[in-house]
Amino acid sequence: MPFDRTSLPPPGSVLLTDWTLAGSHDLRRLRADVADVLAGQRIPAARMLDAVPDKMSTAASELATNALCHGAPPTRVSLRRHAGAFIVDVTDADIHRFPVPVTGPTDGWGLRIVDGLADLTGWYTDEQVKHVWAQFTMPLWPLTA
Amino acid sequence: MPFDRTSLPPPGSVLLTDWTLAGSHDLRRLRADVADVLAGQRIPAARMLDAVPDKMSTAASELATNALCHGAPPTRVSLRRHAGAFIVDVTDADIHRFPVPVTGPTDGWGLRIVDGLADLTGWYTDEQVKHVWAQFTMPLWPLTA
Amino acid sequence: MTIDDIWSCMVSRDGAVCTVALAGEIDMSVHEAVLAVLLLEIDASGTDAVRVDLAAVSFLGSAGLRVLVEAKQAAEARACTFVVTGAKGPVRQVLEISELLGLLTEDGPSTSL
Amino acid sequence: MTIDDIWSCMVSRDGAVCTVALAGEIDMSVHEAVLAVLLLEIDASGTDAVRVDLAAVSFLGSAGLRVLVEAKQAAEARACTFVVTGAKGPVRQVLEISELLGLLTEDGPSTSL
Ligand SMILES: Nc1ncnc2c1ncn2[C@@H]1O[C@H](COP(=O)(O)OP(=O)(O)O)[C@@H](O)[C@H]1O
Ligand SMILES: Nc1ncnc2c1ncn2[C@@H]1O[C@H](COP(=O)(O)OP(=O)(O)O)[C@@H](O)[C@H]1O
Repeated sequence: MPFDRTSLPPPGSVLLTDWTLAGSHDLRRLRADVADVLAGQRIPAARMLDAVPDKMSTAASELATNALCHGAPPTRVSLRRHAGAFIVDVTDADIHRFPVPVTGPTDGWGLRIVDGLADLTGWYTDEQVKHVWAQFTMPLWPLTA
Repeated sequence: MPFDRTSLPPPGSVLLTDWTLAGSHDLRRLRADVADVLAGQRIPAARMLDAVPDKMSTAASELATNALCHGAPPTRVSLRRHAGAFIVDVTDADIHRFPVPVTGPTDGWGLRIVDGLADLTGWYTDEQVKHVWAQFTMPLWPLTA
Repeated sequence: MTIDDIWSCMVSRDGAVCTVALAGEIDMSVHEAVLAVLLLEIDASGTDAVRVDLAAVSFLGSAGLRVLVEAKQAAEARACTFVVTGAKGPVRQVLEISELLGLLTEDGPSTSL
Repeated sequence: MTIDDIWSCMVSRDGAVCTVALAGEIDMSVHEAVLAVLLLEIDASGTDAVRVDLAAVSFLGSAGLRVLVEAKQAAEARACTFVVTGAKGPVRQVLEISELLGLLTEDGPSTSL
């Protein structure tokens, strides 16, 4: 089950942009910025962006919401690129509490949404911060006959 | 001070229409109906309706709100005509609690609004119900030179 | 039975200034919902001022006045500016009668629109 | 700084059926206000059914899902029908992923709009 144990994102990704969020009123701008940065990326010929900007904008918003609600400030969001994929990585300063999959009727929607949208998800801590991340692979163009 | 003691409306008025209200969702219809009934009245040549429909629609709504909030069902509103004036009379079945002028920052606006809009106001009880009423005189046309 | 538009609110933001544009009839059947919206915007992180635009409000009764006064008090308690704009016609008359025009609006009791 | 339209709701009524048309982005910064509006309409005297129209909603996150589920539960507790309509694009996708489309809408999980 995703998010149920620590895991690192693929190594060697490149930072595209990052943001620090002061509060929930910054989520809106974050969603718009994430989609904008992705729309401005050069895409390999074999791949397409497709719904990746919408999906990552939602995922970034959900992970940042969790950091604001359940973690400790500062809440930092970074967008990284790794070959044919993009990674959103959200850090907060609480290294003792971490994502826990929840399946109630009213709780636990955040991680479930991110899991449903992303191709790969995970979390880990280093000495200062906890990272929660999600990876989105750009789909390949269908092969034409 | 208006509403501070019992008083009867002028005698000899004629009933135009009445309504029974089940709850606060009926207030909206009441306001529209009061204005409509007044707009359809024959007006003496020397007088004009002017802002009377708007004012009475607001006053009816306020008195009915009080009956719904502070009185006992049924809440009945009647619109009466008396020479150059109209009277709105709201009854409810609580004959032991009655209008009390209140002057707090957040309370007491209902009676103050009705007092401000109407030319004459009052309340009284009979054996079954309490009446709270407000009278609106149609203004005379200004005399032309 | 026809479809009635009861009320609506539109929340927008210009930096730290939040505008809540109300429309329709604000009576006791909707005052709690309106108050909830105003209090949450007043409490929102990043809000310094809340403006309530009444231009599209066609009825404002005592329940609506109470909402505005309670919102004003809540805003003052957290040093948030709270101001009412756009009241006209019967809505403005109710604010005038209740002598709240000066307290709630920027134009005060003697200015007429 | 530009003016952003954050969210809005428009409440209308057709007999005992109340429609709340939401618009804009429904995230954790506005979910309490939206829930307050929905609960008050569900509790309103004379309401048998509440329809939430999401056609103009451009973002619905987990906080928005929670609002819809809590409103649904509150409605069921008082035998009021509660149904969500008009979800499309990313909003519909979030409802699908969370497997709430069948619970909240009339068209169910297998119908596509
Ligand atoms: N950044 C975080 N810091 C600490 N705990 C987190 C974080 N993200 C998620 N969690 C934990 O995981 C749980 C599930 O998160 P989520 O699926 O977003 O649902 P919800 O926020 O509704 O509880 C949270 O209740 C919280 O305990
Ligand atoms: N129809 C009524 N039945 C019983 N009490 C009433 C009625 N109308 C008014 N009152 C009393 O008069 C008071 C003042 O009414 P009002 O000015 O409308 O302000 P509010 O409703 O905000 O208290 C009420 O608090 C209530 O005690």
